[in-house]
Amino acid sequence: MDVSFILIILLIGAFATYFSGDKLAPKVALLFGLVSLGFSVYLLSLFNAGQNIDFISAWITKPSISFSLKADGLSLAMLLLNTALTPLIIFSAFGNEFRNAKNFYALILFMSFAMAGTFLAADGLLYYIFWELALIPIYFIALIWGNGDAEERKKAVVKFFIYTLAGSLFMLTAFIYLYGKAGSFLIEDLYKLELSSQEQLWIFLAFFLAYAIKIPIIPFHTWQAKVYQKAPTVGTMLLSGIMLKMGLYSVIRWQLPLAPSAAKEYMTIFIALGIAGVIYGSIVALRQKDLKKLLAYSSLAHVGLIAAGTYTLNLDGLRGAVLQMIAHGFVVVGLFFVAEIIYRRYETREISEMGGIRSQSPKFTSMFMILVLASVALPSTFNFIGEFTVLYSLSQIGIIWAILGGTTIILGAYYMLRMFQHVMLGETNAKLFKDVTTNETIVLVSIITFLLFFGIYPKPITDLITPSLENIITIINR
Amino acid sequence: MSTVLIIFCILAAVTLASAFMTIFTKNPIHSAIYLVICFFSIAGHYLLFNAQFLALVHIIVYSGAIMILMLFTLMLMNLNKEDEVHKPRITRLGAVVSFLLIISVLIAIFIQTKPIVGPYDTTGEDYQSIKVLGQVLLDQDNGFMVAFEFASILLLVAMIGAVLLSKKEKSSK
Amino acid sequence: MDSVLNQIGIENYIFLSVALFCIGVFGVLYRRNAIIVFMSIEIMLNAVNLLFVAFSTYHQDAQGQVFVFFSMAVAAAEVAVGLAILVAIFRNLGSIDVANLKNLKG
Amino acid sequence: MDINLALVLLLAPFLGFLANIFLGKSLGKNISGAIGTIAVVVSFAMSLFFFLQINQTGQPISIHLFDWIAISNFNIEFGFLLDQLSLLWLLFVTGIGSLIHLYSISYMHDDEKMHKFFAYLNLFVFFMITLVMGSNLLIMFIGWEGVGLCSYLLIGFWYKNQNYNDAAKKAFIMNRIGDLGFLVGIFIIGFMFNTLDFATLKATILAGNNLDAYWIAAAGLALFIGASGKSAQIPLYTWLPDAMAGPTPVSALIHAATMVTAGIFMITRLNFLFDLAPAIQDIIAVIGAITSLVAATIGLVQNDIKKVLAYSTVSQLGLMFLALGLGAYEIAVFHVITHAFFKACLFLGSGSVIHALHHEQDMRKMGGLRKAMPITFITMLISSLAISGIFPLSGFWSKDEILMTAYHQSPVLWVIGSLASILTAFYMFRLMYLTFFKEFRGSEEQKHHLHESPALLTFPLIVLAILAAIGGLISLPGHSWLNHYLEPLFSKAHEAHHLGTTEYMLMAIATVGALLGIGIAYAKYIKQAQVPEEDEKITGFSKVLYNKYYVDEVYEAIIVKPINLLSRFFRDYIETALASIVFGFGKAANELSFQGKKLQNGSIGFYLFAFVIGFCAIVSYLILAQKKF
Amino acid sequence: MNTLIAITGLGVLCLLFEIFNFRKGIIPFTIVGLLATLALTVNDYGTNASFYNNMIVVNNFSVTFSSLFIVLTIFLVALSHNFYESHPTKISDFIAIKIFMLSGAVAMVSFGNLAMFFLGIEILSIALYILCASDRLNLKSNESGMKYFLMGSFASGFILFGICLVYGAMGSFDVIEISELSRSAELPDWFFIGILLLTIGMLFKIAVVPFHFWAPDVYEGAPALTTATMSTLAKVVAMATLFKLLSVLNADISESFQIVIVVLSIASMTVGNIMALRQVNVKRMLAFSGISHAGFMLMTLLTLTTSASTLLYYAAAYSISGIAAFAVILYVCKNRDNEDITNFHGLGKTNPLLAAVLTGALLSMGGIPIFSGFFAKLFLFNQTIEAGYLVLVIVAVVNSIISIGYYFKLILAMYGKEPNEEKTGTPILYYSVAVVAIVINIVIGLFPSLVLDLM
Repeated sequence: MDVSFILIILLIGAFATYFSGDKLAPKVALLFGLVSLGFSVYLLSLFNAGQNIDFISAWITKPSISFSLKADGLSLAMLLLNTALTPLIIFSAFGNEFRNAKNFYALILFMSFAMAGTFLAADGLLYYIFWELALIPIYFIALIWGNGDAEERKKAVVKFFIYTLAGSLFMLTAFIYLYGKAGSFLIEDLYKLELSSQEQLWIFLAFFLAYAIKIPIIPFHTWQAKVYQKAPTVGTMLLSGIMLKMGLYSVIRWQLPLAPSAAKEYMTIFIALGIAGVIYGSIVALRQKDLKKLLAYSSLAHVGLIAAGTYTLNLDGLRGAVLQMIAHGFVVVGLFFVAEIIYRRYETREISEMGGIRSQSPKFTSMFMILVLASVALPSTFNFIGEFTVLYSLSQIGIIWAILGGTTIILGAYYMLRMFQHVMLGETNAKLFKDVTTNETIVLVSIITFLLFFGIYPKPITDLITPSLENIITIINR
Repeated sequence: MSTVLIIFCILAAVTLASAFMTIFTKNPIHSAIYLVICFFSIAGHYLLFNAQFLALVHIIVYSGAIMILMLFTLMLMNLNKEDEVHKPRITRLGAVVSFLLIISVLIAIFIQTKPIVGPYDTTGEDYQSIKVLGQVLLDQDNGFMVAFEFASILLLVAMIGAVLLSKKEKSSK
Repeated sequence: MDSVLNQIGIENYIFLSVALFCIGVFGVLYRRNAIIVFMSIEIMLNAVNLLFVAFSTYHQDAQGQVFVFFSMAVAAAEVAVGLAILVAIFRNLGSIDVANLKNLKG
Repeated sequence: MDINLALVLLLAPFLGFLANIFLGKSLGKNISGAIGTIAVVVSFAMSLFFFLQINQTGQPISIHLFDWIAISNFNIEFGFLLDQLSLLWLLFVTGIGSLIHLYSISYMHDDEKMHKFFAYLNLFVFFMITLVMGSNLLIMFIGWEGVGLCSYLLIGFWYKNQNYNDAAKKAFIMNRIGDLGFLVGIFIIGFMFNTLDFATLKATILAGNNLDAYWIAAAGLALFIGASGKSAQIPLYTWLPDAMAGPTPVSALIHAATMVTAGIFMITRLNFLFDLAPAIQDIIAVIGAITSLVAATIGLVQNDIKKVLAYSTVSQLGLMFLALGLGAYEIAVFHVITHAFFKACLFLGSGSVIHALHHEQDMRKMGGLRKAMPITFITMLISSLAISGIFPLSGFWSKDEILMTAYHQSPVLWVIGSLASILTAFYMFRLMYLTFFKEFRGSEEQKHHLHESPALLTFPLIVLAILAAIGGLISLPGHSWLNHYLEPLFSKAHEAHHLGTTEYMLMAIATVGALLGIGIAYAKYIKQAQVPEEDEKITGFSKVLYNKYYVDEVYEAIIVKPINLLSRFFRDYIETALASIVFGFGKAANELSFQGKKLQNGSIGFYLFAFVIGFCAIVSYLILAQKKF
Repeated sequence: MNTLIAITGLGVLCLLFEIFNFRKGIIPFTIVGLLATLALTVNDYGTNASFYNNMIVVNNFSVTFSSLFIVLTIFLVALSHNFYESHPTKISDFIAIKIFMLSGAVAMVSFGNLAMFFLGIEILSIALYILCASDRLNLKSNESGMKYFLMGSFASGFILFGICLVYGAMGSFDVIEISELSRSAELPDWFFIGILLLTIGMLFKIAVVPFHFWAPDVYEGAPALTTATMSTLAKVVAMATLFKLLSVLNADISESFQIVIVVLSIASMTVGNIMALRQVNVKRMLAFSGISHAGFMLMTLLTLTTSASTLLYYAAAYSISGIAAFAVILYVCKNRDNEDITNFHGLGKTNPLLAAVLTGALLSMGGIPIFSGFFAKLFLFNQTIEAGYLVLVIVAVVNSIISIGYYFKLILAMYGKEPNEEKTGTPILYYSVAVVAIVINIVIGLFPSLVLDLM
């Protein structure tokens, strides 16, 4: 048993979904999502038992590219994030009717496949291929099943695609350059490279462009809000919940260890960019009229903080970043699902057209509230653990970073509560709002349970990721 | 200045002048006639090289076949009028500029090339009699037989093409 | 027999060829009548043929002259096809002015 | 055993919360109220148990549950600490909490979402217990933010009114500003001492290693900002008066007795740290004093009965901070306790009045309630006297101690504090006179329904009034039980004031001052029978006071507005500008393409011209580049 | 040699079929014949032989490229069935011309003598002139044929001049002799001029900026199937030939000549991609895309000795995806008078399979992973970076980004717009060609070594 099975399961799942027809597709997709979740948990247990679950096989001889998948704690944590969110996201779509459902669900599984591959790949080129592959399904998901004006949506989606592709092609160039130096794409060979600081800087910047766009870090975020707004909620969830974690994961896995001296030298600049994202995203989020756009900017703020955490290059920063990635993945999926739930009933995402929902739907309100609180990192939610650790690591670099980054807890509370107030509170809305259905409850409750449980007891996750992060820190400091 | 050189100069002058006239004459028929003169002068060059067979073939193919074909077409289309409207000045200017450019560049490179020093070798071997040419052209082990046959495919394609482009379809009408 | 090249020099043939070739180029650029353009192309090819023969003499080698035959075959084939296209255009357009062939652009 | 009981103490309110939130609706109002109340009573019982235990043994109980957050150089554990301070706090939090729960059963009986109310209230108690019991700063922070959350939920309990929601949001966000300070303080402490655990921290500091005064001061300042957010000190106090939007029991419990004292608790907890930062202590004292005076002046002219009490709370909290700043932690704690008694009583009393008048809070529409509501009147009177510092009620002792300490250290602060006390006496009796004396000024309808509140409402009032009266006993000058009890907490031993002439004189001055204040109020509102004017007619300085020095407006103008403007500016301009920069490349390429199409003009001549030019360019470049040709 | 004989024989047979009135059988027979030829060619793999006075040289280069051309021709012939439905009397002519064109193409990659090269390129060109103008009643087709003819002959003149100068310098047309002579110290400068003229003539055929202007007009005007032929077969043939010419003649690629190649490559990529952005006609767009791909392929000339396999892979990836794309375009634009993007509106709904194929083909051309186009670019970039041309690769990367812009315009049209009208009829050959081509594309994408290790 090795990690390649998880990819096979997801890929088979995608095809099975495609061939199962529109009626059956959602269920088949969910089944495969759950199987992959189960299997990844099984892999985790194997890993914890000390078994080797890596998969390595030769692929292309000249230039030498191997099909190498490796799982350490970090990869497994991200894999689990992926496989846990995928069935949730699939299940969350059950309340919607999609044209050509089989294609839709197959694309979701395919995307999950590509993302799992990205998290596991230990060969630079293989990693890049998965990285790009993940882009295609989301493009179609957003394009075909998106909402809003078709022309505008197309524009936004194409911009997104080209923009992210643009970034990653520079990463590809960097990889090829590294290959020229190392003669191999294997991550351990690339880690061994001794690059001059000039080379490192360029490599670092090439990677940075790819990741800054994907994550996104300001000022590379301009694609984000529009795409989040226009994509179907499932797409937004995939994007914000998992896909942008790919960027952050890659920073830790690839960018920092490959160009450590550049990372060290220009650390403050990149931290500053991350922090600027926090403040900027929060401030812009204040005055958003569209619920999904607001959440998009909140996402921008949160990932800015995570990115700042990764660039601190200390264990706390990385650990906090990973924890926060997972937490943010869950909470943002939950929040977008909330937006979807409202949309299902009111057919609008304009905040101004909402309000007065609370009195009609106590269950929904409570769950939404908890998600909002998790999003603002209230202690005892998982998000707090991550945010605290990241801020702590920032304070090690300079207390001013912690203070600036910490404004997120003020501004975050401001825009989230403001949004909550205008969406949920106030006089009872004239339009009827049915309280959450069982399906919706299951999704939200699973997310909330996860967030609260690990908010109190994050040790399993911390223990999983810490050794691999320590390893990476050692490589960075080599 | 030897006779040969004088002949060469005259022939060259005729060649260039008639080529120029081909282009400058407004009446297409006159152009064709100038072109024929040009071809003849080129045949003269060939004779100067003592390549009689080639000169003959040249006259037959160019003056005899190609030019007749063109003239035939001209007549067929009734184009023997000076009806060509002048090109806009910019086009003419472009043509002149590119002519001057290309000729100066080409002349410049060839002037720059290493001058050939010493006399040209003359082995005295026969290399351009019909017999030799026939051997070189048609021998399969030492000659261009395959190329020769391949040229037939070229002509076949041209033939099919010409037919294809001119033939009316029965069924489509 | 003494080679003519000893008296004339291969350079002169090259310059003559180049000049003729360039006149052909000029003709292609200068004229709008398609047939004249064809003729100009023939001039270009003939310039090269002339040079082939000159080189053939220069090297005392028959291959150059043999190649001229191929060149002629090509020229003939080209003219045949070109004229066929020309006739088709003339039928559709009533003119063989290449300046009128500007529908495809942008 | 201890651990289990401590967990019961902690989790009882949480279970109450769960029960109420999930089952409350189906259980019915009374049962839901009962569950909520019993949950807190259980906690109270446990607190009492532990209190008695520690009173005997003097040994703090520390409970380690599991490792929580891993930081590179230390672990933050999930643990609790039951020592003298936390037990004292637990005692009055759960005690007063129980009473207020009881009160709420009746007070909230008409509200359809009573189970929610009890759920939130229980949750609040739970978080408050967490705050108090936490064995390290971060567990305290859980409670710290948790109570903020509950405060948010309860202020906005009547969520249909957006003004209330605004108030709730404001409270939460202002608290969060403080929380950031708290967090920064935690970070500084974390990297200075590699621990957040109170016991270890204290040991490290007392060992005297590694003490960088600059960073200690920074940590102190950051933590004080945290405390000032929670405890409504300048400049973060404006949320507290607005928080009166919540139901009155909430105001009594959260915004008077317990939550707002968290800041004092925290500073007392970390007294060993603050002792090392005298500059910060000075700042605390000055801010406390100024807050107490400013809030008192605003309180002078407020007409909303709860607003008066709210400003009074801010003012009293200011006095407590004054004490903290002076290093007199035990006196601050003493005042916290007495204040909890009488302020809770006052709030519940005002709640009783509001209840009777069907949610009328404007004192201009009250009056003459003395006869209709005798119990409320008497209990409130006692509490008013206590807060005004009339001998021998509890407030007298605690306030007097603060002023005495201030006098010894800085006469200026003493003057400010005394002034605030006089003003307190005035506005409290202004409140009493306007509410309970003279004729009723409300509508006939209200007058008709005037009645004394039911026993469930009055019982807590009576208990609290008694406590307000006798609470001073725990720390009488010279024989202070409290000082003795808290002794182990403090790094420096504070010598009790031995009562000399100065002290007696100070007591006398204070009493006279309080009486003066009461007298003026009497003259104004009983003798002259004045009633505060309508809002529009208020002019001059009192208008400034009435509008709270326009602090809210100033904040609005210099912080909220600019941020919102900035947000709009970012949204409308920067976002589009950034987008156009990035996508400008695409636009430029498209434009180039458009222009390029003109080059592709369909003319064979031009194409060949380009061919020739390209040819010439390449050839001439090669000639020039390599002299080979 | 066998290949060439078989192909010409096949062409003649096609003409005979017409005479014996056996039209229906032409296409199946030709495909079978081509498959047999393919087998024959593949059989030669690994041999190194020269035939008939070294006119034809068989080596791995010629065998692999010939096989690629044969495969492409099979596809093109298969597509002919539906395309020429309305011209039943001419089908044999069309097929024969295509087969002869293939023979020219094969001659171009397996020539051992410049005469074969010249004849090969002329056969290819003349066949294309004819095919371009073959829709004789359509003025656009005429114009395209005429433009191609005039400019092609013009370029032929340059090629001929180049051959002439090489001959003048070396006194031989045999590439082996030439390459031996070129190693000697005394080297007339005519040789370099000749190579340069030859190269420029070939650059015209490949459509490299600034010799590219003909391509969009000709592609647009020509019948769609001819466009397919030009953009797939003709382009890779010309590129492979240029590669072979430069490597076989042992041309000394000097530093400045390399700079010229770099500049031309950059110019081609940039101009091609930028111009393609605003095109509405799909054929025209693919013409510009072809120009940019020509720029990419030019990079292989910088590393002549090592990059034959890269070129083969790139050519295969590019042309196979081109075939897949054109199969769909032919289907969509059948019975329509233009190939505008609007015709593709809603294809994702009306015909998801073909839409997916076209998407795959475009993604492949754009260089998105698992499609072979990505690996082609990867290997190319790898090679070029190793040769030290980092800047060139960065420009290429930027261009890849631009190219996504227009490839996605088409994808957007298929998936983002409502269909105009329902398309009836399911021409099975279009389907099968499209699917087989895209499958081949993905297979060589997943297992690049299959192609890469051939050379």
